[in-house]
Amino acid sequence: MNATLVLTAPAAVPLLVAAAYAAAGTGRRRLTGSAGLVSALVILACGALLAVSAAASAPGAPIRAYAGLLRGDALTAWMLLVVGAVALIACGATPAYLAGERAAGRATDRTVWRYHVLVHAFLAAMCLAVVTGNLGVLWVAVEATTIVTAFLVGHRRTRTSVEAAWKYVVICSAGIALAFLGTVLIYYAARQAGIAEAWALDWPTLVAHADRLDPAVTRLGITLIVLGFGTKAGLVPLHAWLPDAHSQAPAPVSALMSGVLLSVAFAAILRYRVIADAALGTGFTRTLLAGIALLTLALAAGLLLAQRDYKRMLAYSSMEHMSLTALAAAIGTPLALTAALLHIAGHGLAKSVAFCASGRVLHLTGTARIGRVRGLLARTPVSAGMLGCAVVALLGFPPFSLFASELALARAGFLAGGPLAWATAVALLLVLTALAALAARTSRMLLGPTPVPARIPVPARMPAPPGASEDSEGSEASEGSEGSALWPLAVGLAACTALGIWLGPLAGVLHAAAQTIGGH
Amino acid sequence: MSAIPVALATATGLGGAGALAALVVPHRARVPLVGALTAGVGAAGAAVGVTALTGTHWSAEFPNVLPLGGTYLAVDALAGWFMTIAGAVVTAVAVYGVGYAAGRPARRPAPECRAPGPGVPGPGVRGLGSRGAQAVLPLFALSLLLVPVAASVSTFLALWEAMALGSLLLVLADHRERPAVRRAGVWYAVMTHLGLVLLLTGFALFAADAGGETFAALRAGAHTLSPGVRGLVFVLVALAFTSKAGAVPLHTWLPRAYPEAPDPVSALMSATMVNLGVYGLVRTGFDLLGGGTAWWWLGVLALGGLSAVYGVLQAAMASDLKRLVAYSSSENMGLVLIGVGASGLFAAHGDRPQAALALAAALLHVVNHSAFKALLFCAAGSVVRATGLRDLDRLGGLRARMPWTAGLFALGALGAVALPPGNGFVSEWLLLQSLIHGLRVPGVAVAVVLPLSVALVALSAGIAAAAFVKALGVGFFARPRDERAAAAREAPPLMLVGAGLLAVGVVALAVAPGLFADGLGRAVSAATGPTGGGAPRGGGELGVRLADVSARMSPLWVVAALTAATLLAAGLPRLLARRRRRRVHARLWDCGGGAPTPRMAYTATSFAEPLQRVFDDVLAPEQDVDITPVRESAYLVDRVRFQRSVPDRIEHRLYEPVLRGLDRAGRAARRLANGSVHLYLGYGFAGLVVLLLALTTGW
Amino acid sequence: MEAMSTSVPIGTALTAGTAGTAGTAGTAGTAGAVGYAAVAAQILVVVAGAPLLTGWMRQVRARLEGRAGAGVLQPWRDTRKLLRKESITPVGTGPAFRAAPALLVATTVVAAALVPLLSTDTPVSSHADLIVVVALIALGTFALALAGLDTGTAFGGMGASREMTIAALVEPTILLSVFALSIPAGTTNIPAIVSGAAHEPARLASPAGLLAAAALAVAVIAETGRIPVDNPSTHLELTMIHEAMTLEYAGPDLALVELGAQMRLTLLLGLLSSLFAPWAIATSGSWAALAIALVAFAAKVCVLAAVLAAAEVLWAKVRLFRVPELLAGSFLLALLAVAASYFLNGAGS
Amino acid sequence: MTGGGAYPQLLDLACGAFLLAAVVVLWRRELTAMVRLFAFQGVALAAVAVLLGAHERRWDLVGVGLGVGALRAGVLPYVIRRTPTATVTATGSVTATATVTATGSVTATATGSVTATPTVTAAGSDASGGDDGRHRAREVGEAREVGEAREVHKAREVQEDREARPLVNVAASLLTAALLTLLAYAVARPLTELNPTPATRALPVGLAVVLIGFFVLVTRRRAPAQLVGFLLLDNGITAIAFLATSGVPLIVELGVSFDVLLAVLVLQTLTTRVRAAFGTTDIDDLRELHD
Repeated sequence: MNATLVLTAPAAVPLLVAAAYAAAGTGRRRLTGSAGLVSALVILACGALLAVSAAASAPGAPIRAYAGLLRGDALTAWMLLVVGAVALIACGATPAYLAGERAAGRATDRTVWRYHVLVHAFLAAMCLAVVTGNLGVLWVAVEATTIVTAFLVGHRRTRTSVEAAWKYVVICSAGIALAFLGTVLIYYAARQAGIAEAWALDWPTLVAHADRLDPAVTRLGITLIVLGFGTKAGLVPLHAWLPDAHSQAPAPVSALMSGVLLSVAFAAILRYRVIADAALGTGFTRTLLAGIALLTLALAAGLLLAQRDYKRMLAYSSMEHMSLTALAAAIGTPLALTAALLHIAGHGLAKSVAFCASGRVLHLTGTARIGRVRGLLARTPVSAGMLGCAVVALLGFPPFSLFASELALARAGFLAGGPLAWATAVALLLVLTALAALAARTSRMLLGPTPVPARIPVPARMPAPPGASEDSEGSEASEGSEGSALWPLAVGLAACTALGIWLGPLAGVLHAAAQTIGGH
Repeated sequence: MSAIPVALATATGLGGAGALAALVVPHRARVPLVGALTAGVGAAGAAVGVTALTGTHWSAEFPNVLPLGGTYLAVDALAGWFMTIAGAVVTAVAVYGVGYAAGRPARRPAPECRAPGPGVPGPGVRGLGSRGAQAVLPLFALSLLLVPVAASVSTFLALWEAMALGSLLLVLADHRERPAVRRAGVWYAVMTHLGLVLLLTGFALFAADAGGETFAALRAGAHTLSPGVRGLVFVLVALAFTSKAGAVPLHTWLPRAYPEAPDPVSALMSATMVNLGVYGLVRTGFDLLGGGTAWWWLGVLALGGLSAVYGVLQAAMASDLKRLVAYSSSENMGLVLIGVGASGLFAAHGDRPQAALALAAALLHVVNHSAFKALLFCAAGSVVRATGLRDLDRLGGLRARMPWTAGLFALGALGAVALPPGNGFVSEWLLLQSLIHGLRVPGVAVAVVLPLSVALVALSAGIAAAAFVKALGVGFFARPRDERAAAAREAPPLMLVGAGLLAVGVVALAVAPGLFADGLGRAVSAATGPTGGGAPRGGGELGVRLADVSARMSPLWVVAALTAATLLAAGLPRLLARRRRRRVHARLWDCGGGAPTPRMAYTATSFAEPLQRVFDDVLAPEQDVDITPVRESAYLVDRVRFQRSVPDRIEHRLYEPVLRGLDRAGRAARRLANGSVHLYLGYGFAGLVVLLLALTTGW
Repeated sequence: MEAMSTSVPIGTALTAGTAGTAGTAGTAGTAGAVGYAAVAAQILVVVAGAPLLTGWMRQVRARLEGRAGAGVLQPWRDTRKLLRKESITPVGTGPAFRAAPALLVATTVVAAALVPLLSTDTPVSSHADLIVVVALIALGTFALALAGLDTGTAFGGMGASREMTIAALVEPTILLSVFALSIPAGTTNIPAIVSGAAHEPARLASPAGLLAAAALAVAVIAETGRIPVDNPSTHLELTMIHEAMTLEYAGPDLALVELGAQMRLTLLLGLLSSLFAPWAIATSGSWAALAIALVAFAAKVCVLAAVLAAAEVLWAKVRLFRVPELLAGSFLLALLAVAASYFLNGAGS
Repeated sequence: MTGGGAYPQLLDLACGAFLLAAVVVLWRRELTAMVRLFAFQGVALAAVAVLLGAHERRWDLVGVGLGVGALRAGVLPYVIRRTPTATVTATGSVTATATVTATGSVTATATGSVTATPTVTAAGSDASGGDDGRHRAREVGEAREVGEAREVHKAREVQEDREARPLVNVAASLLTAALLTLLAYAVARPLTELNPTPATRALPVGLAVVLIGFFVLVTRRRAPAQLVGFLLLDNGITAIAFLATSGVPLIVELGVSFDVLLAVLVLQTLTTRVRAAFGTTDIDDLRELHD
């Protein structure tokens, strides 16, 4: 297996696809949406190859390329798999989404062209962030995701989407700048610890020599890094871009952002955590992450309580799940870290399905207000069913993998004892609150009788005469045309379920990945 | 030995096949096929249970199934007891469900009756017969059977939540008919998740201190826990389990979810799912935590007593047939909890035989409750399906139009009122015996609590009688109060067969409870451990020996004697009467004012009025009298509107403040995201400054 | 303290249901022909004596009120007259209405067979559980209430409603009394309680015994629908309870209902006398003892009935919604009885 | 320049200028002045880098410093200073605006006053300056519906390059800046202690600029002003990088600079879009997305 190829392809191929889209232009020779699947499949394939090699070799022997600039260990493999899977869902759902946008008159050839180019560039940036072993490049890649997605968030050019884009870029840039400051400080500490310039930002080197880093400087650096990457991961205090951006971005982009961008940023924190724990002992990051996690969770739960917009609702739910992941990282035992990684995967899959389905709902109803959507299950049983299943998965019910990871998280939390046990208990209560809010709002949208066709009529369906039998079969049949658009969602749900029941060959790579960031 | 895994695998396979079949098979064949497969699941589960009750143990582990936890399974007699119940009920209800969901309802209510309104439910046919609901049904049945098999925290919680999810989805099946379904579903989802949080916290604490999460490890490590942690674990877990069992104060999901669920689902939930709350409590309290101290069980007793009386009072007040039956579940689970609590109390005082007796009473009541409650819900479901009505004030006269259904309901009601020769009486008798004889257990707490428990059991039995006299007398007897009730037709044969199977169980339990004694004994000793240690005749087949209890009761004798006496009493006057005449029909006494109309008949509400007045302080009914005078004079009344409702007071006092608080918090939280970039960036700036300050001040 | 210390596995207690049939001898053992005769005598004395007892009470009342009275036999005459009339079924009533009178009588008969009115040594004494007897009596109430509702009239429903309310409230008192009584005996088996009390009269004079007696007396009054809870001779809709339920009955059915009510009164008074005045009840299988017991039973019940009748003359019926207060009082007495019995009779013995 | 005694003083001077620029940015309200100050700060930053490079005789560092200086003192100010309207034309979405611009703002105001009353109100209130932002947004929303929004926007351009009403007044901001500088000194103590050199002794300056930049970012209402705040923040970080470690590895530095450039371009484009959509670059008007 060619290490360089495997490590380069995940970032390069999406970039090439983006270039191909850009070159093909908007004319007759333009690429179809399904060409986007190439990126996703390549990422998945590379992730799988890496997983095989990571599982085969000892955890200490990752593959490298370009003098360690690119580096593949089990965590890389796991994150690539997640990115690939979510990208597959998002890219799979893209053609139908764009068709809907065109039908609604909100998309032109030019915006579609730009959409494709930017999405694949976005994927490339995320993959780069995942496969690099250099913390500086990691920062550059994460910042690049902000830049690339800015115009995806603001693609509609309406007041709200421009507003969202502005907030997104300003807040994320500020946050990520702090992360850069942190990186610089770590670099400073590393240089002072006698690490050569070329290796002072190399993650494995830093991990190996972390005990020589100056604690005070490292502490400052880690604080800034957690704040900074936490911004992109949707953690407080610089979290506020998230609901705005997620609610305004196109549904597949929201899926990508919520499903993997957050966790890619969080993976960066996970990598730094290893260094910090070795340099400072576990107490510092534990307190920091646990505090941030609980604050984020409380905020998300509070804002879910009175939420009126379903895409924002899903966004806050992302914050909720990222805070759980952060809590797991704070706990930091192997079980907790495994749970965190599984949670990242499960959340990515479920949330991307939820966002893609919500995009369909938006097309169908023309509004993102929860209060104006009624009886979705009666109108479009399959789409709404997918949304419902995804929300159920997000609520943490078995057989979806989020249940397994939340369960393991709670066990690990109580096993850790002391303040962390309390934190876990508080987190569970907050999750309950969030669940209540999510369940109440989703059920309001999904359940109930078919509403009288309001502004946007359901195609090819006459309002049934009162009293006449309105069997669900009928509406299911009318949705047959949706089938092609729905397979990515079904795949996502199936994957989420499968992860929740049996990891299969992924168990090895998951545990190896947790071991990679478990440090001790 | 190999029977259990084979049967378990069969059940799992059938469940999966059922779900799959529901998704792919066309509508016409779907319901019968899924019903058959579900019945198969139940039968296989019952087979496992019965095998386990003969004393066979089995365990297995699949560490790779369920990531990060692994799946550990074990079957013992205690699990077998609950599996047998669940399997039997699932089988019968599956048969019933086929008749229920297949085809069209006997009479579709007029369109205006389908207008959303709490008292006017539509037929549940579309809901339960739909593809999604049919796919969930076998899986739900499977999860009901598998919960007792779980032998590790993760496995247990996964199956527990799967069961909760299954029931939740099935409760929602009728969401297109009634808006109340959605509200009920949300309540249920939240309450069940609250239960999960409690369970998870409790079990995770337990596992953390015991050093392992398999039940074997918990059992082994339970004694290493400090008393405080043990108590905390028990309180958390007990709250969750009693919530699932429908005990106060976490019962609010129950009276909402049961009435709104499709009727077979109500039957399944009330007859099997609530039991698993008891199972969890017994498994954790006795088996895993190994008994515990007296105050745990005093708490359980208190909850049980409170639930019993509160539940039955609400049942007596309810004028919704399904709500009445649902609250009766609260009552019966309260009785079971009294038994369980008493058992734990005795065990904590070291009297194991007495503890075994109380636990046996509780477990016997569990099975009795399952039998009659499933029967009641099936019969009530037939009524709802035939009339589209749940409101007792509109029903009536069904005994003439739905004789079989009425008979089945009467049989179930006889069990529910705990009077001989009903099956409920057998277990309540045993429960009372265990309480009465528990007084020899030393301890002032025992001496105070037991008489009160006896009184509460008695009071709940008395009020239950009133409640079911109401349900039966107002709902099925007399004359129809509504045209829909008047036009009801008997349920289709499959529904009757399904309910009939349950009726057979009820009768068997009523006349020959001894048939179940062996299994009961094993189940009890599986929970409390070898109980004969201190008793003189330990080591016997039952392992439970009781000194000093010489009371006996022979249900069969009572039934025989009653039958003979009734026949005699009915026959002798005829012989004595000199002139044998045919019965003559006559008009009812009408006080000379013309034939009484159905509107003059006593309604359920009026029936409950005296009891409501007696328990005014407990129930706190809300009355609203609205007098509209004639325009010309304030003394001449034009119209009087009188409204009274008996709200769930616990809900009022306990939940509404919480809900209001959350609502306020949500509104307040909105201000945190008011759209201002300055504010958003300010969060970050403040966070940064605070953290930097913290760092400089030496954190 | 325990009168019996035989160890009985719960399995056996349950399997007794399958094995024990009406004819088999229980644990009491020695009951022969005398035992069967005693059961028959108990049933007969309750069935035949009930109208007489009612007649006796009416006569006592009449005399106390300064009337001549209709004579002790008048209820018998009424019953005979009613039995000879044709059966009338009101329109719209169902099987419950028709079956209830027979069931009412049947429950009382079975209870009469079980309760050791005359002898503690009968073939059925092993089945004679106090809780079963209480439940049998409640079953009769249950049946009658259903019958009341089955008529579909306002009166029937009203009676049923009131009757069930009172029955529900009486239940705790009765069972607590049972509890109090069973503590010294260590069992709820009535023959065992009675024979224990007969051998050890001190139990009865104890505070527990007296309190339990008082509590049970109130409960009996409520169960039998006597003043001050209910007035059996009223037909005023504001006040009637039991009569409202049975308003639609006529002819032989009415005869059975009335007989059933009278039998319940007799039975319950008999039960009271057996429990609290267990003297002269036959404890062995001798004919002489049985004869003595019969006479003693008649005497005890007549005295009790006279006291009750006298009390009815002096008291007024209380309002329906004051009845719970009365019952709460009796409940308190029963609770005190249990407490007294536990704490005074040697706690934890 | 290479003298051992002069080096710390020169370095301190450059750093002082660097910090001074940040503080003065807080003081000044005019956008053009802010951009000019930012450019000046870029020069100071470049000077720091060059000084360091010269001191350590690392000519690559001098080169990097010069490059950074070119970017921060030249390219970025140029990008910010470019008239937003030009950018709008470039992206080709609001071409109409560009044509109107040619006629000038006075014309636009006149058109507005003739055509519709809401426009007049909006324009009038604008002229008086400093009324409630939300109120204006609403007015503008109505105006847009009438179809006259773009004219109104042009009329407002007079106000665009000033911070009309500061969120925090000047005195308070300067006081805050002082506190932030103190905080920076406190926070940077371990950094200096780790390797006490003249360069690291200047680290608090960099940190102070970071904090001040963030403060500007938080408190400024105008989009371009926020942009300047962000760039101050970034300058501070770059300064820290130079002072502490003589710059991060080249590839990272390149990536970072490229990213910053792109970020500024993106923000600049978004500024024009904000202006197109809201008729103002007042960020306070961006409050439609909330809970």
